[in-house]
Amino acid sequence: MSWRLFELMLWAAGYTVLLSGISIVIGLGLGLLVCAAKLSPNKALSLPATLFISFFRGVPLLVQLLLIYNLLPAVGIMVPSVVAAVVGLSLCTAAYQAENLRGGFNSVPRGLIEAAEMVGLSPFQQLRRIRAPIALRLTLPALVNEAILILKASSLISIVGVIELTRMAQNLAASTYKPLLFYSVAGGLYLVICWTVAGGGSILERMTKAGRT
Amino acid sequence: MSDVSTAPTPAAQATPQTATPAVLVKGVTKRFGETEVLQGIDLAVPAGATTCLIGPSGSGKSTLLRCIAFLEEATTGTIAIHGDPLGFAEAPNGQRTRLSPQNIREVRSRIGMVFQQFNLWPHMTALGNVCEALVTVRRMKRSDAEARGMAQLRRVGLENRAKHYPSELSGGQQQRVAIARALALDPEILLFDEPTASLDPELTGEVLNVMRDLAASGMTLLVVTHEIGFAASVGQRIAFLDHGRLLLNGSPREVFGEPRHPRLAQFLETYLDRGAAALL
Amino acid sequence: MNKRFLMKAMLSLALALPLAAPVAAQAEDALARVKAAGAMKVGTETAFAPFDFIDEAGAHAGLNVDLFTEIGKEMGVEIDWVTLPWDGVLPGLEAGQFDMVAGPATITKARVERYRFLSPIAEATVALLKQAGDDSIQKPEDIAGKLVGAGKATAQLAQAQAYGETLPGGIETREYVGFNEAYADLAAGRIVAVANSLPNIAYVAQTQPDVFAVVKPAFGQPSYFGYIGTKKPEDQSLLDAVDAAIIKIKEDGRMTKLQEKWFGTTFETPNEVPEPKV
Amino acid sequence: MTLDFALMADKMPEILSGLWVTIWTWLVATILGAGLGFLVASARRYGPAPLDWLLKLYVEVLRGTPFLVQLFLLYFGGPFVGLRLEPIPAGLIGLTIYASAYFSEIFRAGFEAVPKGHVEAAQCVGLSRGQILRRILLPEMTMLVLPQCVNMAIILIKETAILSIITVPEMTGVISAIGSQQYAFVEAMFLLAIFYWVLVETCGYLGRLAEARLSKFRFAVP
Repeated sequence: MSWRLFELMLWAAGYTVLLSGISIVIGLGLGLLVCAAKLSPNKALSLPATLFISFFRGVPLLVQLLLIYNLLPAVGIMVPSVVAAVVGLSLCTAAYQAENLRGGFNSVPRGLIEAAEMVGLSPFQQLRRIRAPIALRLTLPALVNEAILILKASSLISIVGVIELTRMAQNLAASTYKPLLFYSVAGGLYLVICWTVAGGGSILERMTKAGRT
Repeated sequence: MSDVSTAPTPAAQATPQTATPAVLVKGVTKRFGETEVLQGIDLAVPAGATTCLIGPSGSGKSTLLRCIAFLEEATTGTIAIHGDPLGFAEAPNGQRTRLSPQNIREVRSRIGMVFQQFNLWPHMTALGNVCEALVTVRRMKRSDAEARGMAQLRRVGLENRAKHYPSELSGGQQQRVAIARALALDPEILLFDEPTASLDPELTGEVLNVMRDLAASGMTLLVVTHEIGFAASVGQRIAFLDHGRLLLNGSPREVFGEPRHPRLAQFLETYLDRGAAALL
Repeated sequence: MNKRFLMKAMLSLALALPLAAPVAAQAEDALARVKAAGAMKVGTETAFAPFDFIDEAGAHAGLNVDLFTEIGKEMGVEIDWVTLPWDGVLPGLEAGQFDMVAGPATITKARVERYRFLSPIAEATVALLKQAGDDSIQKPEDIAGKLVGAGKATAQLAQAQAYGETLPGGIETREYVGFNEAYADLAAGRIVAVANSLPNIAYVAQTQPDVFAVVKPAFGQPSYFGYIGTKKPEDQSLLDAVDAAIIKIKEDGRMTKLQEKWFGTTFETPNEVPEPKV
Repeated sequence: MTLDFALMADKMPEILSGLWVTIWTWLVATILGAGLGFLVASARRYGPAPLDWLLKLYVEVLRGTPFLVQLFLLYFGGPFVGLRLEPIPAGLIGLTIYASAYFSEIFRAGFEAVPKGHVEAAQCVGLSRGQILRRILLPEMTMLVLPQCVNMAIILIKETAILSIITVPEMTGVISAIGSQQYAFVEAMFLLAIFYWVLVETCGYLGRLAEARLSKFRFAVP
């Protein structure tokens, strides 16, 4: 494989990382909203959140992407390929992250909240100062895991016309008749990316653990 | 303290059981990395009596018990159950050789163990827990095993809980099932590792009562406990461990009576439950 | 920090929705829109050599790229390529994801009913590609009872299936996301032939003569390749302009040069879309 | 816009056959994947250290690359090293291997989660290593890891959609092909979404049912 082609693969890997990264961040924000709605005692909020989570966890990403790409324009919302890809990945990961966050919030020990109540923190202060930081810290490993899952899931976004790492490998495999080489290189690049994220995640976990009692 | 110096009698010699100690611990040390938890323990546990192992946290008493059960391997030294070596055999020149897993299982099956955390298997009923080894190890017919299991549950007063799962039982009941499980195999020696330490105070009584009955029936018990009152009233021998050494070993009167060893006095001050003071 | 981010995310979402909506909502004249933007969005798949493919340097190349460069010059606009698997191209066109489709697509009865075809650019008659040295297939009928591959949702697949029904024992077909995968499977020996249009398989056989060979003659009905647009009224002005550009390119001889370059041969194509036979 | 599902109704037999392929490939890959995963986890726990490293690499490589790439390597790369698999065997093998990596991690955590004391108690009553694995570790672990296993099974339902790319005639492939033939693209996607949603929710429901039935075996915390 020439350096030029390897460069193309690297470029595509970068694009994979970029789009996945954006989706993870948007998904985290959206996931927080969905999680808040799901935890709300108000049925008008929690029911849609439940449906959202169920749908986006229950339908293959491939189908979600095609629905977004082909259906939204029909109702008047123009979504270019890249936007469709990011929206699809974000919605999908938001559903998973909402569940992770819910798990995190639910495992904040009751006693800690009662202690906060007793020293006079308002419900909002309790959320901001006690529950959210602890829940986020508890969710961190799941978040790292989710980031890796999305990085890998992004191999499907070529279906809406985005040329990322897998698609690039597919193209080059076809044009050079060397599928073994290009899919191996793609696999290797995914490994480097995912292992880096996993490594970074465990460093981050260790750092946040230091502040733990 | 004459027992400690008793030379081990070869099992082949048909000496009366009382003469051979039920458990003989010889020169046992245990090291975890840099820390030496046991620093050369020699102890003979007499058969047909209750021996209580007491001492401060970290003194090594649980480790000693686990070495006797061969759940931990002693770094040096040997353990013998009624004269039969467990885990390692020692040649006259002091060389230790590891015994076969088969042999270890065989000798160990003569010991029963009751844990602090009960360790009942959660996917089996109370009766299932008691019968498991009878069926899988002793190859008994299930119906025979269950009859025997029920008898053991009756012995600890739980025949009406036979079909309950551990999660449906109180801590005290779970520990009594665990005792029944150990008894079902008809062990020569029963080891207790702080059997009441995980229980609420109001539940310790039922477990201690079962143990009292067992002691009265003449079984050989070796009990690691913090219940000094129990040790003083039920124990026929008391062994006091401190910093991995066996400091005292004798009858309750010898150990608890005046003049007290200064380390024991200090320990009792810290650990003694108020009610027990009257017993001493 | 999270809260601020959340606010931003929500705000940008809230802003993005109404901004995006009007684009498709108003039926703006397509030619005016493309001219104003200075760029035309063209959807295609890049697994259809020699029309669209990724060359060995990793670049999008082929007759389509060259031809649309000329079309762009004629119209004074840039070409924005949107590449996706073929079974996503026509849905994308209907959804309004691009202004037109390159492809090209075989001009068929069903498609003519649904889409507007522009002036044909090549012959599309379907033939078979086999493994070089496979003596068991000498003529098209030899595929009877065998497994033949083609691209999913392609006219070539439909023709192969229709042809198979006329053979004793019929044929089995396997549908691929793209023709490249079908070629790879043919090389691997999982299928005995690939049904695709003559210009395509001639190119493949010519670039890899050790691996592939064309089975002559073509079995399909004579048909043509053309570019596709929708029948929406607002799109017609743009498609008229592209059509005019194509015809101009044909008449001044540029098309012949491109055909020579990519097919190694030339063929006459009518200016008007002919009545499809398939 | 209007949706016309009548176009789809005519193709019901094909759609049902696609649904069936989806279901059976999923079941086979899940069961084989769980079995292989258990073997990997056991080998890593009881085998020699070099085997553990090797299997760790196996697991991490499979977990660090997309299933699509693995499948492409197996199906399109395989013939170059003399491994020529038909689409369905390739899909099943690929999905099984992929699943085994995740299942092995679930079981590894399961092994760790069984309290050491439960094993010691079994040693004390004389159970052999094999008996401890069979009678104590395996059943206890099963209920500990059941929720994660259900989760993984759900992920695998969705991964079967990817098999369509190597021409396995499963639900996604069949329905999207019909959608293309009939120019009913959006209807096809809707139908797919609904089918998968129902499958996933059914699987989740059955999983929760099983968990509820096992709940009395849960750990009694002393």
